[in-house]
This record gives sequence, C-alpha cells and structure tokens, in this order.
Amino acid sequence: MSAASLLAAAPAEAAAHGAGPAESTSLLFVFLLATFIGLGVVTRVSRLLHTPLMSLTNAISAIAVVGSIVIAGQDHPPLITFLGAVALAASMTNIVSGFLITDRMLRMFRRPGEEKRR
Amino acid sequence: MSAASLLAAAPAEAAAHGAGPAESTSLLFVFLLATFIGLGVVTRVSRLLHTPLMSLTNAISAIAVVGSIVIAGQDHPPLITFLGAVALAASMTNIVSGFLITDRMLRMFRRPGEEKRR
Amino acid sequence: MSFWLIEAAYLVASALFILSLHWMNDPKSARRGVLAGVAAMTLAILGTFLNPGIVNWGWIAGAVALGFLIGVPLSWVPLTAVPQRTAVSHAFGGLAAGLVGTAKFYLWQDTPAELTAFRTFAIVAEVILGFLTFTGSLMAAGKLQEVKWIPQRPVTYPLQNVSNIGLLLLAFACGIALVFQPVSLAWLFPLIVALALAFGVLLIIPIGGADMPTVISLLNSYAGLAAVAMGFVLDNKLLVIAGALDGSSGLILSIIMCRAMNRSFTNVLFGAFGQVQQKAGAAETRTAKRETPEGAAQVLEMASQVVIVPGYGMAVAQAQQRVRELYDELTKRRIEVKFAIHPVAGRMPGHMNVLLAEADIPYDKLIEMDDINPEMPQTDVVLVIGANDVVNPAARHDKASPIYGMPIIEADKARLCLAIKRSMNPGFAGIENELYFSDRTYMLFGDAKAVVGDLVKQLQGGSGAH
Amino acid sequence: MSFWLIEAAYLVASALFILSLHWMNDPKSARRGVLAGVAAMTLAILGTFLNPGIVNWGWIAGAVALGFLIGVPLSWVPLTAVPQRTAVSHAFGGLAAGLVGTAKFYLWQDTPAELTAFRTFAIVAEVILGFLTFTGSLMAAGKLQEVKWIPQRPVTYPLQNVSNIGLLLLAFACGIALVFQPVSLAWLFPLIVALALAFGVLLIIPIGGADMPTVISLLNSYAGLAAVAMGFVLDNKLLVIAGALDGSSGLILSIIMCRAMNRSFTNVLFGAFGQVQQKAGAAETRTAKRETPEGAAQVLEMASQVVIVPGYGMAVAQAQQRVRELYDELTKRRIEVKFAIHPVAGRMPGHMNVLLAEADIPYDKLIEMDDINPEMPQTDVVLVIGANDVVNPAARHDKASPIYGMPIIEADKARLCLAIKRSMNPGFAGIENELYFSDRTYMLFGDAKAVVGDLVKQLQGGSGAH
Ligand SMILES: NC(=O)c1ccc[n+]([C@@H]2O[C@H](COP(=O)([O-])OP(=O)(O)OC[C@H]3O[C@@H](n4cnc5c(N)ncnc54)[C@H](OP(=O)(O)O)[C@@H]3O)[C@@H](O)[C@H]2O)c1
Ligand SMILES: NC(=O)c1ccc[n+]([C@@H]2O[C@H](COP(=O)([O-])OP(=O)(O)OC[C@H]3O[C@@H](n4cnc5c(N)ncnc54)[C@H](OP(=O)(O)O)[C@@H]3O)[C@@H](O)[C@H]2O)c1
Repeated sequence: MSAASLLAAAPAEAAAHGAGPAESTSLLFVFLLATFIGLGVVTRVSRLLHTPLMSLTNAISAIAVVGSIVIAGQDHPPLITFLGAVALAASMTNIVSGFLITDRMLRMFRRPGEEKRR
Repeated sequence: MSAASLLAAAPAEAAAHGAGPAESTSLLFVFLLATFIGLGVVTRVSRLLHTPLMSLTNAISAIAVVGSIVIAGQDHPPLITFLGAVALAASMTNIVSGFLITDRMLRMFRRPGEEKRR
Repeated sequence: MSFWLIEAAYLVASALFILSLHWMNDPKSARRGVLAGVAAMTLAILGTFLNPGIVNWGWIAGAVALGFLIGVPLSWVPLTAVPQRTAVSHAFGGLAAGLVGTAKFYLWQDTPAELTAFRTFAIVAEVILGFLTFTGSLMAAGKLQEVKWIPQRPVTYPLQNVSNIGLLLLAFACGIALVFQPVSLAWLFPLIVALALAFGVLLIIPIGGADMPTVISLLNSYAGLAAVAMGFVLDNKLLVIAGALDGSSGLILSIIMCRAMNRSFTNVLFGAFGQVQQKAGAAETRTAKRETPEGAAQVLEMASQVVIVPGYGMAVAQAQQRVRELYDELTKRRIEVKFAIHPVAGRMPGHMNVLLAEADIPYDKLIEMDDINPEMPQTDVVLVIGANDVVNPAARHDKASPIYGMPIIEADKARLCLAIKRSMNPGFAGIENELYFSDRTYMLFGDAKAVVGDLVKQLQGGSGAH
Repeated sequence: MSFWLIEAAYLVASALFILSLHWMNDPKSARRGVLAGVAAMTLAILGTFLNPGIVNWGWIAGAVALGFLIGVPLSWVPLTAVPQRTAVSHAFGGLAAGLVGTAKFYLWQDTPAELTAFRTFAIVAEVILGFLTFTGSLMAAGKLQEVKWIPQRPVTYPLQNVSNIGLLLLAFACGIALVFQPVSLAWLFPLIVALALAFGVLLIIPIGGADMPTVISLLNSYAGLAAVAMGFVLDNKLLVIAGALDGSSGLILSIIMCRAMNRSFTNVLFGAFGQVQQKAGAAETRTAKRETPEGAAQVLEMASQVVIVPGYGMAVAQAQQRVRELYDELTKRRIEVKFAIHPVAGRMPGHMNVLLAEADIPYDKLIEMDDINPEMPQTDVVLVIGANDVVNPAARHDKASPIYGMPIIEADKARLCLAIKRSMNPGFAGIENELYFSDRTYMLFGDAKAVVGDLVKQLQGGSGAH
C-alpha cells in the first residue's frame, strides 16, 4: 500500500526538481546490479581472509564520507554544518582505521617459503 | 578529444529534454555494473554448456525488440514504421529460435542414470 | 503510473536475465535458466507494450507473427548447423539495432534538441556496430554453410588490413562530424551506414572458414554492444544491461577459443589463418600403420580402460549415435569408457558435449582435457574419432608448428592409440600429425560413422552370448 | 564541466571498489585489493571536493584531521580486539548515515518540493538504519569488550521480542506518515530518531556475548544499506554501489556463520542463545584422562602426522607464537604438521587464520574443515588447543544437543587426541564435550600459552642434538 502510493506520488513531483523519476529508478537498477555483484564477489572471497574482509568492507561502507562532505562543506546553518562535520569525522575514522588494519592483517599472510611482508 | 567535447556539449542540452546528463551517466554506471556481472557469471558457466550458452545469449541480445516495438508501434511516418516492423520481426525471430534451440539442446543433457528429458 | 509499471517490469526482467545466465553454471539448473530468460523477455515485451503512444498494433502483430514463422523452423536445424544458425541470428540482431538507430536519427531530425552530442554519438556507435554485425554475420554464416559463391579459404590482397581499418576509421570520423552537426551534416548518415555494411563484408573475407566460430562469438559481443548503444539512445537501462551481458559473454567465449588455440585476437582477425592448408596436405611421405575393424575390436575388447577422443570428424560424419552404441558394447563388458573433451574440439565451444549428449551419453563421462590428461599413461587404448589438431603432439614440442603451445589431449601418452579418419589429410590447422605415424598408433581409415558402425558389429558378433 | 569530472571519478571509484573485493579472493592479490579500495575512496573524496558550493574547508579539514587522530590508533588494536573495533566502526558508520539523513531532512524543510515521497522514504530508511546501527553496534562492542555495566549474558523479559518489533513498526509507521506530510508532520522526525536509537539497544540486550560476531556482520550489512539509502537521498550512484557491496558482504558473512553454527537468523537474533551456559558448566561427573607435558611431548615426537585444531582458547591465551615454535620443533623432526581450521573457530570468521598468519605460519598449512576431515583417520595425533564446540562429536549424533547438525572437525576419529584447556568447563555453546572423556583423549590442563610453551621446552630439551 505504502509502496504503491509512493510510486503514484513521485512522478507528480518529478517536474518540481532536478532528479526526475527516471533518475530514481536508475538508482534502483544500480542497487540491483551492485547487489548481484556483491553477492557474487564476496562468496568467492578466500575463507582465509574473512576477517580482513570484514574490516575492508567496513572501510568501504565509510563511503558515507561523500554525503558528509557535501553537508559539512556547503554553506548551511551552523548546526547543520556541525552535524555534517561530526559525520565526516566518523567516516574518516572508519576509512583510516579500516584500511590500515586490513592491510596490517594481510601483511601477516605469508606464502610458503616467502618472507613475511613489511 | 571527441570524448571531451562530447562531455562539454551534453549539459548544455540537458535542459532541452527529459533525460538530463545525470540520466546518461546512470546508463554508464549501469553498463559498467552489468559488464562486471556478465564477466563474472559467464566465466562460471559450465564448459559442458558453452554451445547452449551461445544460443541463449543470442536470444537475450534480441532485447533490441524493446526498441523495435517503440519505433514500429508509435505513430510515425510509414517508412519509419516499416523500418521498425522489420527490426521487430528480426528480433522476434532471434527470441523464438534462440530460446527454442537452447532448450532443445539442454533437454539432451542427461544426468547419469536419469532418463532423457522431454 | 504506466511509467512505474514499465520500470518495474524492466527491473525484474534485468534480474531474470542475470539469473538466466547464472543458472547455466550447471546442467541441472540450466533449463531453469532458459525459463528465466523467456520470462524476462516476455516481461520486457509486455512492459514495452504499456508505453503510451503505441498504436500500430497491426504492424506489431504482423511483425511478431513473421518472427514466429521464421524463428520456429530456424530452431529445428541439425546440431551441426548450429554455428551457421547462430551467425544468422547475429545478422538479424545487428540489422534490428541498425534499423532502430537509423529510425531514431531521422525522427530526431525534426526535434534537434533531442540529438544531444551524447545521443548522436550513441546512435553512430549503434548503427556502425549493428550494420557491420549484419553483413559480417551473413558472410560468416555463408562460409560455415560453405555456400558456393563465398570463398572458404581466406582471400587476401595487398594493404587489405590497412584499407579495412581505414574504412572503419572513416566511418567513425563521419560519426564524430555528425556529433557536432547532427542536422546540417545529416547527409553523412547514409554514408556511415554504407561504410559499416561494407566493413562487415571486408572484415570476414580474409578469415578462414574454420576461424568462423571465434569470429561468430566476437560478432555476438558486437551485437550485444549494439544493444547497449541502443540503450543509450533510448535511455533504456534494460537494453544496456541485457546488451552488456551479451557482450561480455561473446567476449569471454572468443577469448576461451583463442586461448585453447593458443592464438591472439589479432591473429584470428588479421592472420588470414588456414591459407597453408592445401600445401601441407600434399607433402606426405611417411606411412602409418593400418588396422582392420576386426583387429581394432579385439584390441578394444582386451582393454580395461578406454578413452574416446571425439573431434570435428565425428560431427561431420554424424557418428554420435554409433559412438553411443560402441560405448554401450564396451561398458557391457565392464570396460571403463571415458570421453576426453578438448575445449575447441569440433567447430564451436562445447560442440562435442552437445553431440554426445544428443546421443544420450551421461555427461559425467565427458571429461575435460585437464582432468583426463593425467590418466592417459594408465589408459590402455585411446580411440581418436575424427579428431586431429587437438591430439597433435607437435603442439607440445615443435616450436615451428602453427599450433605450438596449444594445450592438447595427450593421446600419444596412452599405451595404444586407434585413430579413425578418412585419409591422412590434415585437420583445421592444416598441419600433419606425427601421432598418426607413431608406432603405437593404428589408423582405421574411413568415414567415422561407417568405421564405428563396423566396430560395433564386430563387438556384437563377438559377444553373441550377451 | 565539474559535473562530468565528478561523475567520472565516481564511475572509476565504483569499478575500483568492486575490484577491491574481487582481489580478496586470493591472499596473493589481497593487498592489491586494499590498494584499490584506498584509491577508490581517495577518488570519491576528491571527486566530492569538486562539488560547486563546497566552502567550509576549515570544518572539513578539522573533521578529516580528527578522523585521522582517532582512526590511526584504532588500527593498532590487538587482533583479539578486532571484533570490538569492527563494531565501533559500524557505530561510527551508522552515526554518519543518520546525521546526514537528519541534516538533509531539515535542509529540505525550506524547499518542500525537494522532499518527494521517494526521497522522504529514503531519508526515513537511512535514519532508522543508521541510528539503530549506531546504538546496536556500541552495545555489541560493549558486550565483546566485556564492559562491566553491560550484561554479557542475554537479558530477557516477558513480551521482549513482541515489544521490540512493535517499536520498529512504530518507527516505520511514523516514517510512512512523514512520507505523506513531510512538512506539517516534521515533528515526527525526532521521534523516529529516538525510536531507532532505542531499538538498537533493545535489539542487542537479549543476545548473548558470543553471538555478537554474527550480529556484527548483520550490523555491517545494515550500515551498508544505510549508505544505499543515503545514495537514494542524494541521488548518488557511488553511495548506492559501495553500500550494496557492503550490505551483501555483511549478509553473506553472517549467513556463513549461521550455517557453520547450524542456526537460523531468527534463532541468533531472538533465541537468547547461551543462557544455559552456567547450568551446563556445573553438571560435571565423569573424569577425563590427564597427561603431562613430558608425556605429550613424547607422544608428539613419535607421531608422523600431527593435526593441530586451534580454537577460541588459543586466541584468548594469545598462544599463537608458542604454537609457531611447536610447529617449528615438530617440522624440524620431519613430522607433517597441519592446522585444521573450522569456519567459526574463535569469535569471528577467519579468526584462526589471522592469528596463525600473525605467527608466520605459511597459509598452505591452514586446511579447511572439509579438506582435513577425510585425513583424520590416518592422523596419529590431533592436538586441540583451546577449541571445544568445533570438535564436539555431539554435533554429529546427539539430536538433543544445541549444536546438533553443526559441521565439526572430527578430532575423535584420529588415533589419539591431546586437548589443551584450563578446565572441563564448556565452550561458547555451554555444553559438555564427550571427546574429552573418550579413552583416546588425554587432557593437558592449563593456559594454552603456558602449556604449549612447556611442550616446546620439552621438545627442545629432547632434541638438544639439533
Ligand atoms: N571448437 C571451437 O570452438 C573451434 C573454433 C575455431 C577453430 N577450431 C579449430 O578446429 C580444430 C578442431 O580440432 P579437431 O581435432 O576437433 O578437428 P580437426 O583438427 O579439424 O580434424 C578433424 C579431422 O577429422 C577428420 N574427418 C573429417 N571428416 C571426417 C569423417 N566424415 N569421418 C572421419 N573423419 C573425418 C579429418 O581428417 P580426414 O579429412 O582425413 O578424414 C580431420 O583431420 C582445432 O584446430 C581448433 O583450433 C575450433
Ligand atoms: N568464529 C565465529 O565467527 C563465531 C561467531 C559466533 C559464534 N561462534 C561460536 O564460537 C565457538 C567457537 O568454537 P571454539 O571451539 O573455537 O571455542 P569454544 O567452543 O568457545 O571453546 C573455547 C575453549 O577454549 C578454552 N579456553 C578458554 N580460554 C583458554 C585459555 N586461556 N587457555 C586454554 N584454553 C582456553 C575454554 O575451555 P576452558 O574454559 O576450560 O579453558 C573453552 O572450552 C563455536 O561454538 C561458534 O559457534 C563463532
């Protein structure tokens, strides 16, 4: 019921602003495809690396940084800017720690014979 | 050089018609993702089935039918309609023959013990 | 409302198309894959019918009916003709894409605002890809069908590649010009179409008939890309998705073929491969050991493990049914029979699998090259049926050989080898095969169907008891 | 122009994110995967900087600096603390998503036209997912860190699940209302936020500390979905793509964990698993055979194949270095040593692999459960180090057992079993393990690090010659 009304509502608005309904459906397609890719790719991740995988995806999910920058960076009332800045700091934390720790773990994996990587 | 000028040109037009630049870039994203999926999925198709795969993708590529219907169906000068109709007939041929022959081949593959499928 | 219904239909259709290919990863789920494909296509068509402004239902009905009229019989072709059929379909696909692009271009002439640089570029790409796929695929089909007036062997002439590439570049140059002046330069459009059509023909002429399968998969991915371009023209995601799936599949199949032949795309497309065929066939001196069906039957009866290596010859001779009977006779005697399948045995990928499946041989007996080769040394008898290049040891050691480096089925490593072919003529690669001169190899000359038939008779005679 | 640059940057970034995950399919390419991820993220950030209207560079610089200040130390945590760290990061991720959604909602109050039904719906989803992930992850981190004032064991009370679900539904109901009256009903928004925050806490309370890893990966996919929702709000494809990748990864990991524990999501989320722990631990009667390090060392020296089964206990005791020394001593004696890795040994997926890799054990010695089990009957000695549930034969036959049906490492099938643990206390599942009472099992009581250390000393003493 809600969904249906949603659909009904949107086209009306379409004219009102930049992103027409076509745009929002594109996002649905993108979502569908990206999910297929995610499922396909992750199921083939080596079991050896499931822990690093967790921290890697963790860093990737910090993509929210993109939204945070827009909020924090544009000229908005200070409160909004503050919210954005907090979000940005949080995302940056995830990016930095996520990638660093993933790499730290992966450096430990040593191929037979091969010297430990630094 | 051509690409660059392309990009420069498009936004100007954007206002002029429905699909803004955002829309056309969505298509690029969709293309990128679909290609990733295609490569991932096809590389995992069983070697046994490469011949049926050829005819299946062959049927799928007949998706051009969508465009043909639009051209043939809308109210256009007869010549255009004719072009559309030819395109439509061609696509339908691929759809019909493609799926039929794929299924015909697959019916032949028999699991050990199992009776041939009809 | 209809907008959302259409988009929803397209979204589901996209998912189904992906699943359709996904389910091809296993013969058990493969037919579900076809169902998914059919469902997706139906959804796509019904969705499109919802478009406001679709009025010419008569034309549509007619065209659809025509499609069925041609399509259904086209699906009855014998399996040996599958490559041709595929080529013809690509031709249709290319034609459709080209025509839609053309129609759109002329429609938008009246509303130039619609002809954004982006779209014009897409139209040009669609039309070039579409029409070159059209003529190219027709040529390929002709060569495969061995139509009289299309020369089988590669036809070459000086500066051929240069002039071909030049042609294509010219077409694209015109395209770029159109991008900037879509209306005032509209007269360039027919020229582009003509160039694309011509290029399709010229592209195929220098390619040998036996390279057609590789070319066909390439054309397959062109057809896919044409659909993608159409998607860009019509702002239609479903077209882009299905087209991309198709494009990548064609690409991967041709890569697989090239790898298995140890050749590069450029070599396939511009190498004019297979000219030498005649020469090589002639230069023939050494003699090979012959064997009679009687003798061969006895040898087979004594074996405990037999590996059958089918090749293009089995396909040509339509011998799969007889092979099945042979398989039954041997297994009846508790002899373990396996089939060694080379990825490019025959004339299309997976060719042998379909033929043997048609003859009802359970697919767990069809072993891939890499899995069977280790067993070869323990194999008592290898029976080569109309295969040649795929068992040519030269690929392993003879750096001079055109197939050097191509992975092969190591029939020469088996204790004993029986080879069925009509003559000592070479195969597709046009080179002689030392395997047939090895002192562990015995030739059974004759048409594969006939010879295998004789073997079966011998065995049936021998095992009257059963 | 900037529009196209941004889109291009995002397009490339998307591709790189996908490759980043793809390259994780093999330890050899995994670090390239990280590089790709970093490159993608950098591109995404730089691209965003190109947005016209970004002016508060001071704020941005400050926030980024702060991020580094917290992030770098956070990446130094010991490997045993990785689950907590991950949980904390999810909390940050959820917070960011929630805050951005909130900001957008109030910004658009002035331009209601922007608040399409579609977007408002997306905002609501983003805020609910974001904030419940925030508090939920903090709770999870607390339980894992065994913070005093957060009860480890599941806390249950009547109608718990009903009321929790009710809370969530209420939040969504408010959301739907907002969709229709985004401005006049704006006062509902803070309520939604509050409900989401509360739900996050209540969701975790009834879940036992040891189930946290599963919960964490679920929260991981929530964080991803929140990013997707943000993408819908901001019309940003990159957000949707990265979010979807993240979401599916979290989903798959939690599914893997549930399968390996043979439990369902509902059971994990609402099963209040692990309450029984105490009881079971008590009821203890039968006695097990003990063995001294000396004796164990001799047994090991005589073996020709040894399989080591590490478990959570090795992680707790930080014994991996000692284990490495043991491995060296044994291999020095030409004894074949392999490690049997259960998918859910430890407290997060792949936990054992990282620990052993940290101790420099080559990863080709880390064998997955399904590959090692067939070898068990031929194994002379199995050395269980702080593992329990993953080697509990009850999973195979005892229908009553909570872990019945969970695939296990069949240590009981080996000729002889040595087990290192501090007591006869049960493991995570809180059930006793008959393996430790079998007459082929000898217990080595004590802290894993100490005991393995003793074993090494014994062996070094014994092999002074080397
Ligand atoms: N599968 C693919 O996708 C693909 C694609 C492109 C190219 N190719 C190429 O095709 C070749 C396939 O190798 P292949 O060993 O299967 O075939 P082949 O090398 O072409 O040899 C086939 C052999 O079968 C014999 N033959 C033909 N008709 C026969 C009949 N009626 N009865 C008995 N024997 C008959 C021929 O010898 P006689 O004339 O003496 O009888 C010929 O030597 C490879 O070189 C591969 O690179 C394959
Ligand atoms: N890996 C995952 O992703 C994941 C996620 C959720 C749940 N789980 C669950 O976690 C469990 C993992 O199984 P597991 O066998 O690895 O661990 P376990 O079943 O929890 O057993 C660990 C054993 O190690 C012993 N131990 C603890 N500290 C020790 C120390 N310092 N020195 C020596 N021994 C010590 C404990 O016995 P004492 O107290 O007597 O020493 C305990 O019996 C499974 O039940 C799994 O379902 C895993």
